[in-house]
Amino acid sequence: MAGKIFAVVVALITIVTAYCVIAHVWWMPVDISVHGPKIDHQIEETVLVAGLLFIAGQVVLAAFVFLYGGARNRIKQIPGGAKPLIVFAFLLVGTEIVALSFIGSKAWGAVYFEAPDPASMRVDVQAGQFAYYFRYPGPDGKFGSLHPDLINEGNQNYFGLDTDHDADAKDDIVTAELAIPVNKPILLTLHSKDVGHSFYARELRIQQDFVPGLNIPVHFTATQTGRFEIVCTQLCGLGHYNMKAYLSVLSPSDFDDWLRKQASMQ
Amino acid sequence: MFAATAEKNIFLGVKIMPATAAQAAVHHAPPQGFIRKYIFSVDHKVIGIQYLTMSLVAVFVGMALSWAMRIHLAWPDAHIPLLGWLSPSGAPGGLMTPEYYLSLMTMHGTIMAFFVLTAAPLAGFGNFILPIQVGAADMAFPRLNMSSFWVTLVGFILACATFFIPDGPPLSGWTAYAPLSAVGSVAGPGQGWGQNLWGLSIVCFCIASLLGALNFIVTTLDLRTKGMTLPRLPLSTWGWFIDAWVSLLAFAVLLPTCLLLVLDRLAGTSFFIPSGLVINDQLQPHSGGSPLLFQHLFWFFGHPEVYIIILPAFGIVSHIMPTFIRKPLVGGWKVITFAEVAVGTLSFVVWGHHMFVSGMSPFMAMVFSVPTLFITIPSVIAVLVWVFSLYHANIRFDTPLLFSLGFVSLFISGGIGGFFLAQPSTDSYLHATSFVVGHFHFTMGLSAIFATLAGFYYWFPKMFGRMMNEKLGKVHFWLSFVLVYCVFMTMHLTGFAGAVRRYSALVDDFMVPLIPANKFMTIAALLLGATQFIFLFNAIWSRFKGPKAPNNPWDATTLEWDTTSPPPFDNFGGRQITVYHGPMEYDGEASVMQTSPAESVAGT
Amino acid sequence: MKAQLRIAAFTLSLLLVALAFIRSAPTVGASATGQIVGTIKLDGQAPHLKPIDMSKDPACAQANGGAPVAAENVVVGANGGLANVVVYISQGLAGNEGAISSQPATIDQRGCKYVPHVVALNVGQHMTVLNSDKTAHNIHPQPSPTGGNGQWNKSQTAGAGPIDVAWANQEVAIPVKCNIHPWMRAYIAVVKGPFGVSNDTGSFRMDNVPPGTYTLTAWQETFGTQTQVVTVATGKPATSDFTFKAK
Amino acid sequence: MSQSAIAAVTHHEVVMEASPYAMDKKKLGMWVFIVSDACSFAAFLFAYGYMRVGAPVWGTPFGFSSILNGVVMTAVLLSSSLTMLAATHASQTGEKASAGKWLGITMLLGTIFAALHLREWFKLIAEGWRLFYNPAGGAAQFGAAFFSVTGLHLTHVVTGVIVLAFIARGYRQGRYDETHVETAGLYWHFVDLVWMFVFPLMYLMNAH
Repeated sequence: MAGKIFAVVVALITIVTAYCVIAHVWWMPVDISVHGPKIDHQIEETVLVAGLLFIAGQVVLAAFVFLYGGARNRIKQIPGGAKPLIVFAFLLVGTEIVALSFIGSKAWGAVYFEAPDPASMRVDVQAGQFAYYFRYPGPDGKFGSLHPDLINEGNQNYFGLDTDHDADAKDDIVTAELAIPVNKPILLTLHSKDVGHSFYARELRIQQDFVPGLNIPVHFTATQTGRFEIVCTQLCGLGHYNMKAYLSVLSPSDFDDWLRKQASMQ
Repeated sequence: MFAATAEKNIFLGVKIMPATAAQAAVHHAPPQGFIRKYIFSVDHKVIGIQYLTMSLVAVFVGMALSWAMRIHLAWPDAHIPLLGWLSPSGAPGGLMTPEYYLSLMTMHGTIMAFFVLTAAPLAGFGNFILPIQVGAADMAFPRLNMSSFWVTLVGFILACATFFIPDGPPLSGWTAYAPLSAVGSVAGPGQGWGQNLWGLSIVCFCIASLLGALNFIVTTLDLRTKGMTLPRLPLSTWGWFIDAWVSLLAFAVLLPTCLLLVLDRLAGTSFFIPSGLVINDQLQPHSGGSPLLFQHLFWFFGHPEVYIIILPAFGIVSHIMPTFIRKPLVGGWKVITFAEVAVGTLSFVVWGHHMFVSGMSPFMAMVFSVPTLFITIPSVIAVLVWVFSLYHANIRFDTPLLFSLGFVSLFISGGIGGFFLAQPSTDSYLHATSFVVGHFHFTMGLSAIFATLAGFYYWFPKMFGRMMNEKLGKVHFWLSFVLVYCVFMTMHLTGFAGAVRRYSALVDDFMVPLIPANKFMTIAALLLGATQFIFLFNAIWSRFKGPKAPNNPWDATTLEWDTTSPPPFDNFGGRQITVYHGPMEYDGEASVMQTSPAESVAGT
Repeated sequence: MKAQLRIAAFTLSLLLVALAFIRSAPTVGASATGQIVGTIKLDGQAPHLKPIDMSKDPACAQANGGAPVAAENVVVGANGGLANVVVYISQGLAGNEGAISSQPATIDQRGCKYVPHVVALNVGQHMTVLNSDKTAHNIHPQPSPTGGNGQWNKSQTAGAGPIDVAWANQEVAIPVKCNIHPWMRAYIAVVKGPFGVSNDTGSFRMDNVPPGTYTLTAWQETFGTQTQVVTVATGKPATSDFTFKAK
Repeated sequence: MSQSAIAAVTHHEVVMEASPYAMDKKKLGMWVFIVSDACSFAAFLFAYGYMRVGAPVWGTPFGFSSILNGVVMTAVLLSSSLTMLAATHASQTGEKASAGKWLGITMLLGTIFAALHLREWFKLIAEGWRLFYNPAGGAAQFGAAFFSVTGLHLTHVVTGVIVLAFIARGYRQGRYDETHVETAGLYWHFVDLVWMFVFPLMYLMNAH
């Protein structure tokens, strides 16, 4: 009896889970980056592969438990003993693994191995407890150098710019929101001023940690305008859950207006 | 040659020199007095029970913490008076602050991972059962064994002490990533003395685990009785033996890591703290360290750690199943053991898959991804062995087996998540989402807990000489099994929507729609926790009121069932044990004790 | 919008100053006491301050109607009056500080700003921290490590109860920050004896000053401190005006 | 083997026959410990290497005197390994007296090593070296790396000397037998071996 119940319970769990995944009850948001489809595709591939293993595993388990309860069966091992199992594991799982790694490496490479477009628009990102700040080079196209000792959030000097002496820094535009023109390659440089943080933009399919002491480049191209969230996914302290910024992907003209407005407020 | 002479000496000692024999008898006599017997006892059985008791306390503490966290996630404005009483600053008026949520989270992870999942299956059951299963009278180094427990307990007390210091426990998570964990109180509440105590607690735990592992290895190799060749070792002992090796190597790395962290915090070194950090507008004095170094060192321990947690579960389940399905596992001891060895070995070369998005070289990410995926092969082999051993079995659905089956189901479900997290490309979306939380709760958390519970129901009669209540046991299983899936499968699914973990409240626009799902998980988690009190009641009640247990209630074949329940001080009452068979001599109702000269009945 | 805010801030700081007076009433010594009044001016062009972009936290942005918010590092009112300057007696009080007010000073977090931006209080006087915002803040005062006032860091979620603190040592001034909203900055001036904080017109007032000759110190977060000697007699209020030079 | 029988009798396992698989458990235990301890040292050295590679400029402060001192220390420690070997051998051939003598010499050499090492330390500290400060310029963590790695090794040496003292005493009084001496020897050789890594990595590589 217990066996039958177990089988039914396991079967139900399997069906419900499978339904939730197939019906996308909870699923990835719209994808707005050029490399995104590769990652989505990879996730779907994996859902398929892993899903089949999951269902097969649970179903066989349930079936055997269902069939072989009680003392009435003649004891015997499966034909061929463990060999077929091992062969199966090596062949099937092995091939799946190899396949996944190969396709997966393409998707991964698309994000990390392709050199950024030299024409990319460069934006500096400074993460700190518990906010992101973004820096545009301004008209001269040069970023001012950073002086950690000058960082003072009370005076809104989030990057530690020496605007009094550093010509390059004078026209740098520092904003609390990441606005970018649509369909333009973007090259972000991530640096953290205090502890570890992360840059997670679901719609861009990008997650990259900030590591204090390192400048980490991230490049992407957004394909849709709109306003999206960038959140922190690396535990950074009490305000972790509150650490976020908005990403607005704008039409080129809107972007220019926005940048002009920001420049006027510096 | 050594063995021969030793035997001769003993022979002489016993036969010809009555003085020595008498002396021997005296030495063999159990220690007198409550303290020596139950508190500072060198008896591996008492120590095993002490470990299990500590873990039982720890698991309920950890569970209470998770309750508080879940309630806060679903109802951020909830006032929990008890919390307000426990920490007036952390939860003024019972309303949890974000920092206190993170503190609870940190301690939940620390207590569960170390003092429950590492301590109970290996140190707890291992201590009680392993020496008996190999036919020894005690561990190889009984005093060392006692000290490992007491050092562990000191570690546990230090961990709990963090709740009672002004700033409360640290908030940097059980992974204690530097520099958040290294720069001190400027990084936030709890990062002062809370983090220091945490570090010391882990140092204690490392030392204890290393001593324990050493003891297990020597005991298994050295104290096996006549005829107990390696192939005849029970699979649980194999699990503990392999596990001991893994923890011997892994904790040996965590120990220096924690020491360096403590140096950074207290001595001003800069192993993990880079130059030019500005925290709260204060320029930090440190220079030159690397946060990634900490991550490498931590995960070099951290990944084997999850296998340290799961390997004894493998062993226990592989040991319990044949008893209740009345047939040997497919492939006998070899296949499953091979799988365990492979998993244990591979676990040392995959740590980088925790660091795909950490700024580590993307090439390294792919290098680490491949062995990570390949570790699924031995895992799949193990699962196939468990599942296909059920083919044409005579399954007896006693509680230990139900929990073993639950383990298999959970391990399958959890293992599947591994496919997503082992690939950099998919992990870069799912990393640090609740998908990960669901994944490791299935694989290392609840799989291990289910195996531990299976072992608990299975060995309880041997440990306390009384049977547990079967009905309550079954109720406990069914509720736990279903509720576990309700909680953690939902976590997997919401992970696809990018639900970020370690958030003390769901405030982001895309997180708000997930609040209903979180309410569901919270309710399920509360029920799941409540269910465990059935188990607690069952255990305590049966301990004193349960029906007396026979020596071998489950028709099992291994040595622990060939002695009284509970076993005498020297485990076999001075009998000389000789082993003639492997541990899986089952054929339907028929079975042959390892110690019986009768001929084998097992087909394979 | 901005104007309204200024007015709000202004009236509030007035209110607080008024409160301060009422509170300092019990400090009346046995002898009749005098009063110090004065105006603080900024000489020169107030430095350009970048308006604060609060878009990081929608709750903050909404509270301010989405518009960028003026920073308060230097607040210059009508005819150059410099606001948020703390004036206190740095010498000559000689243990004659008078009683500490039993009324707590208050600092509120509204629109993701500290109101008031500068709060002065006596050593040992209680201070109440409120959160009127629909978002969480963390209050993180950073006294100098040597000053004897301990640093602490507490979150105050929306709807959480007030936090009550007191300071053990004189310190002008303790910066307070909120890490969740890094732009937020307030200063707590912990002083002994009578004190005043200049309002938006730059005028301040210190009551219940025992007659005598004192060194007054005026502190401004950007321009630092200035001192003056002033003699207080009963009856007519002593006057002392300060002028800070714009950098 | 007579001592071991006595030793065995003093343990409550005696009523059961010794396991036919038994090798000396002290020795086995020491080997296992050495494996684990090697991992800990490896972690320290890995951290050192990681910092060294990561640092833009890693100073090479050690001059001739330090290297010379290091060479002497190395010679001392190596010879102490030899004397330890002699002690083990003597104990196995039952020459208790000479075994005790060799143990004494080993301890002496160990102490000399520690003394030389501490002298080096105090010299550096006097020069202003700290865990977080590097007077010679270059990476500030040099002190951290040097003091932590050599400190860990020094702790091992000192512990070793103390252990040897206990072993020697027990051995003279007949409480311990040659297996104890041999086990202690294992540990001593291991500490020696570790120095063979520490010396080139911490001294030679940092010599100018």
